[in-house]
Amino acid sequence: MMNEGQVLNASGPKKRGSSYRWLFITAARSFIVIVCVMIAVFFLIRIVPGDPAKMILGEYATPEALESMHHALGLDLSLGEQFLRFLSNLFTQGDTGNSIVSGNSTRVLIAERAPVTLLLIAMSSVLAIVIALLLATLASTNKNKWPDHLIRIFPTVTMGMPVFWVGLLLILLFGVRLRWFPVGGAGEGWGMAYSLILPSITVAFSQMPTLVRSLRAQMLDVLESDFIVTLKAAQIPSRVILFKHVLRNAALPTLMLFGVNLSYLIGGTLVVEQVFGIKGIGSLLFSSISNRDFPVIQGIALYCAVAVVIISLLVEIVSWWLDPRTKGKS
Amino acid sequence: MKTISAHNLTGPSRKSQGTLRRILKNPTLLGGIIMLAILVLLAILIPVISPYDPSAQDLRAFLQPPSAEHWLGTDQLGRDLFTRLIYAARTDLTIMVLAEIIPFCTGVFLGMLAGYYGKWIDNIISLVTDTFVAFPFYLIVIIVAFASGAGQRGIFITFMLVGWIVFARVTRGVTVSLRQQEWVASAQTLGLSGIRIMFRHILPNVLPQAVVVLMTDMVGLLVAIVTLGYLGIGIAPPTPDWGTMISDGQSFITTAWWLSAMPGLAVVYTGIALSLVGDGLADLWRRR
Amino acid sequence: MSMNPILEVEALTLSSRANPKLVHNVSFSIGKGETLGLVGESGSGKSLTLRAILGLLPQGIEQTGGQIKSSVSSAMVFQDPRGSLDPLCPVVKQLAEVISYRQGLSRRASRQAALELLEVLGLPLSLRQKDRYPSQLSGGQCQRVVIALALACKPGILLCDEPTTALDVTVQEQIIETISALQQELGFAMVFVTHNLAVASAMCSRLCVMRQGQIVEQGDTLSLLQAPQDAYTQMLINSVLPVPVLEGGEQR
Amino acid sequence: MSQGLHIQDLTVRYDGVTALDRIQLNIEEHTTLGLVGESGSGKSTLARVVAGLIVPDEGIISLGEEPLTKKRSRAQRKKIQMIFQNPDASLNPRLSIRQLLSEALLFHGIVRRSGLEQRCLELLARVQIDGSALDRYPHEFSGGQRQRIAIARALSVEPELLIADEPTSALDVSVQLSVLELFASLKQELNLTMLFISHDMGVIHAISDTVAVMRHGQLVEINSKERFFARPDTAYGYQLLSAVPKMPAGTYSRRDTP
Repeated sequence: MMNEGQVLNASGPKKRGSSYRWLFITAARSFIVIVCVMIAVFFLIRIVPGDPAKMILGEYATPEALESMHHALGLDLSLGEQFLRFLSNLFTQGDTGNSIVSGNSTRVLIAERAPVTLLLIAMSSVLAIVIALLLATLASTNKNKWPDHLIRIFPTVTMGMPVFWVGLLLILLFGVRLRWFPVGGAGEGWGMAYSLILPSITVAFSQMPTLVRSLRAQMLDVLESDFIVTLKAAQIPSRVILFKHVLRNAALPTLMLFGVNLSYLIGGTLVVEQVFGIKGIGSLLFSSISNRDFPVIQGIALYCAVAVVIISLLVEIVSWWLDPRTKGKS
Repeated sequence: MKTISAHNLTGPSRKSQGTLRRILKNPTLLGGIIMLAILVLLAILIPVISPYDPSAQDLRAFLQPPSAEHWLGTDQLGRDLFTRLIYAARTDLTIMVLAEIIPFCTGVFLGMLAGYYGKWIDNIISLVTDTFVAFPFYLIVIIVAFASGAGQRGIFITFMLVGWIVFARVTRGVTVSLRQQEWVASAQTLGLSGIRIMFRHILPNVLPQAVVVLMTDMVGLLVAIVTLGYLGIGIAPPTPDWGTMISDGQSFITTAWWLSAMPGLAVVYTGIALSLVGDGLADLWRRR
Repeated sequence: MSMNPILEVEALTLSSRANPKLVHNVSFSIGKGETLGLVGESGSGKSLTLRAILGLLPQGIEQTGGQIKSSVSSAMVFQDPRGSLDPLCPVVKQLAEVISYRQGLSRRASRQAALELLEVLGLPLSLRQKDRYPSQLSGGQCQRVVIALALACKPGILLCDEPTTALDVTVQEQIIETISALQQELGFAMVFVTHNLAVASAMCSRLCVMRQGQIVEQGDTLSLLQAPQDAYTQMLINSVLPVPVLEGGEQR
Repeated sequence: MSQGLHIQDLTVRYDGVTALDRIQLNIEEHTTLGLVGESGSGKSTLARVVAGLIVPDEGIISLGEEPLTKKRSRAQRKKIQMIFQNPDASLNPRLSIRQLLSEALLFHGIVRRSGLEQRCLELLARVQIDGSALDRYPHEFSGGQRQRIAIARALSVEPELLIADEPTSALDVSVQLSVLELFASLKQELNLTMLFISHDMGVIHAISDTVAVMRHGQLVEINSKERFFARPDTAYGYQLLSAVPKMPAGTYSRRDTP
């Protein structure tokens, strides 16, 4: 939805400081963002209108129950103390306190559910990038011919498809009718990967409109630049031009685009888990929401956000390292 | 020295007359506008068009396939699906439009501010955007919707918090490139103040791209509203909403697949219409 | 007209959807080792004519008339030096790639040939050792690499599309000298496009003046500049701002 | 201290690079200084510093006796106007010519609303653009016409100093000649003081009274036009002049320079 992938201006990398100063500044900036993320997560519970405890225990909770909940959530302390407790929890246990429902640490809870979600994210990312690159290459190499028109209509149509609805249709078609894939739940080992095929297609599908639209523009940009004409003039076989030059030049923006869109991909994954009944972080989120288990919700929010920041930082560093243009005149 | 007249000084170019002609000549934009018009007209005229009350249950006629009386069949409580679908359009589309207004304005303003002044203003605004963008959008939407109580309020609050970011980023990018343009430099040498340059010179050049992004962003918001409805933390029944209709129809997916399919198609239809308008506007302004 | 023309352009017409007469009914020919100048203002179709000879017309423009007969291969040098090189590929590697495809040499041999060619083009040793990228070279140096890329195809005709317009005047002088010296040595013919009549007079033995896609006048350089027949040519010559002859002063 | 522009020890540094290095320069009133130099010599930076777009690290710029402060007053802004190189970007594409011209006139109170229309027509006539252009938008004009409108806009506030940063480099040869002729006639008519920047020796010779040569951020030579083009003081000046390709002797009836 808020994929501003197309916002990524394809005007090449901004002139980055050639020295390692840039590297240090970018890392410091990401660190500050992580700190802000922690503060945002801390205040998450405060946006609840009224008393969170009453909201958790319901209207008819006895004053004593409310009192003990306040204590459990630490709401009876002053804001400063609460923040200190939040930070100490974070740095000692590395999580946002214990679950109200089960009492064990959020880190453990999330760690249990993480593998299947991470696998789903990995599979859908690979799928999304491969398909998007394929479609973008097809569209840009036959500009204004039928593949291009078809691929240009594709984002317009699929942009309005809610990810859960796509999931439902895929379940209906492949799961129920054709029985190719198991419906719901995630098996073990290879079984797990197999059962994640349909969900990862769904998540990848939700990323398509932005990725295809931006990559097609990116590839056209490269294909129409002068150095491609120089290579064609030197009669380099077009296959070589495409793979050795065009795709390489399109690879960097693709990497950046993936970094920018990562948070939408994770969001999509959480929803798809709910549709396909996969016991990952997504379903943990929904169950914590239904039992109003605030610390776990905060934990999920924190880990997702920190993961996004770290991966985006890595993506930016890799693309800076790969791109000679940022090395400046030496 | 004879005066050299502008090379096509034939008829004077009225701004409005020219734009109308150009819209008609732009099929994508025209297509999008027509599709939207049909939807809005249907939403307004539905009480006249359909004899059925969206929430009137008729247990004798439940789960009927699409037929002459019920164009899209009926749901598990015998309510006419087509009527509910269009009433749901009223709710979803109004929220979609209302929830975009404030984020659009704040986003464009902050983006211009960050792009034009740069330095510390830019850093602060970019820091805030990076923090919010780090949270997966659906994660925030779900948590805030839950925290602020289901229903429209949750959607509005979420979108006030997060909705302005994409506009801020787009506007900032455009403003930064506009600042290098020489007509901005000549406005500066004239001594115009920053605020005046931003609003009189930069804003008219930033709005077109911001509006194009608004179209695609609205599609995203609509999908978010519908997703929340599906997850049961969005618009609370009995107000009709595409999302809840899809989740209601889910249990009958094998027998009455159209119950879940139709609301989804309605979202897709609106999505197509809005992105056609967005693409059309982008072509229109790119040629200017 | 040259005796044994190696390139003949007859009634060439190029058109696009918007403008059917981008280039209309253009004819000229050049002999071995000769240099023809295409001069004119922007929109005169001079660059498009070059692209037609090369056989690589930009998107959306087709040749709708006339034909181009040429008994030798052609290569091209462009106006924007840095834009003509792959930003992510080291300069020597790109040249070696062209050499290996065009001259069928092995990877090691073509890299060696590339280093020699860059030396012929006067690129400093330091640039040739370490892998250098176009962004780390000056405009003049990039243009020398682009010329090397063109020469690697062993062309019979070198097509130059305003190769010195984007360069400083001192660098322009060096590039012009380099191209002329290479022409003497390798004997290729050349079609040189420019809007600068002074550069054209230094480089070309014959000139074609083009305007809105048509040749308004054609002839050898000196007689055309001294006694232009067409009013447009006269106006073009008048528009060249004169620079007085240097008396002396500090020697270089 | 006569009228005209005085620059003392002007220095500008960008992240470690010295773009301008202790520039010392005076421009006599009602004369035109041609500033020439290769790309990266700092000539555009100097222009933007004088125009107040860049704040220098060191040095003082004064117009007549009045030093120009870091934050220039509206009156000071009025005195120095600038014309840029790229005709496509010199005018705001979304504003009509009338809006562009009247904004400058009203902002500096040159004329009241009643006299606005008349003054705009005068300004356009002075740069030989037809009055009906007022209701048109920049994209409806050719490059040469857009530069003329940019000149009209710069002159509308009656500046004491006009800076032109390669105003004709992006134009075709014939259009360049007509725009230079316009500059020449404005010089006579309005007795302008001008800082004219170009990399093209022909343009410099056609328009300037004195010539200054810049290299790597330093001023290497200042000379009257006649002396510079006949016998430059510095080796670099000589190198620049000898590198300019010349037309062959006896070329068709070259008119004397405009």
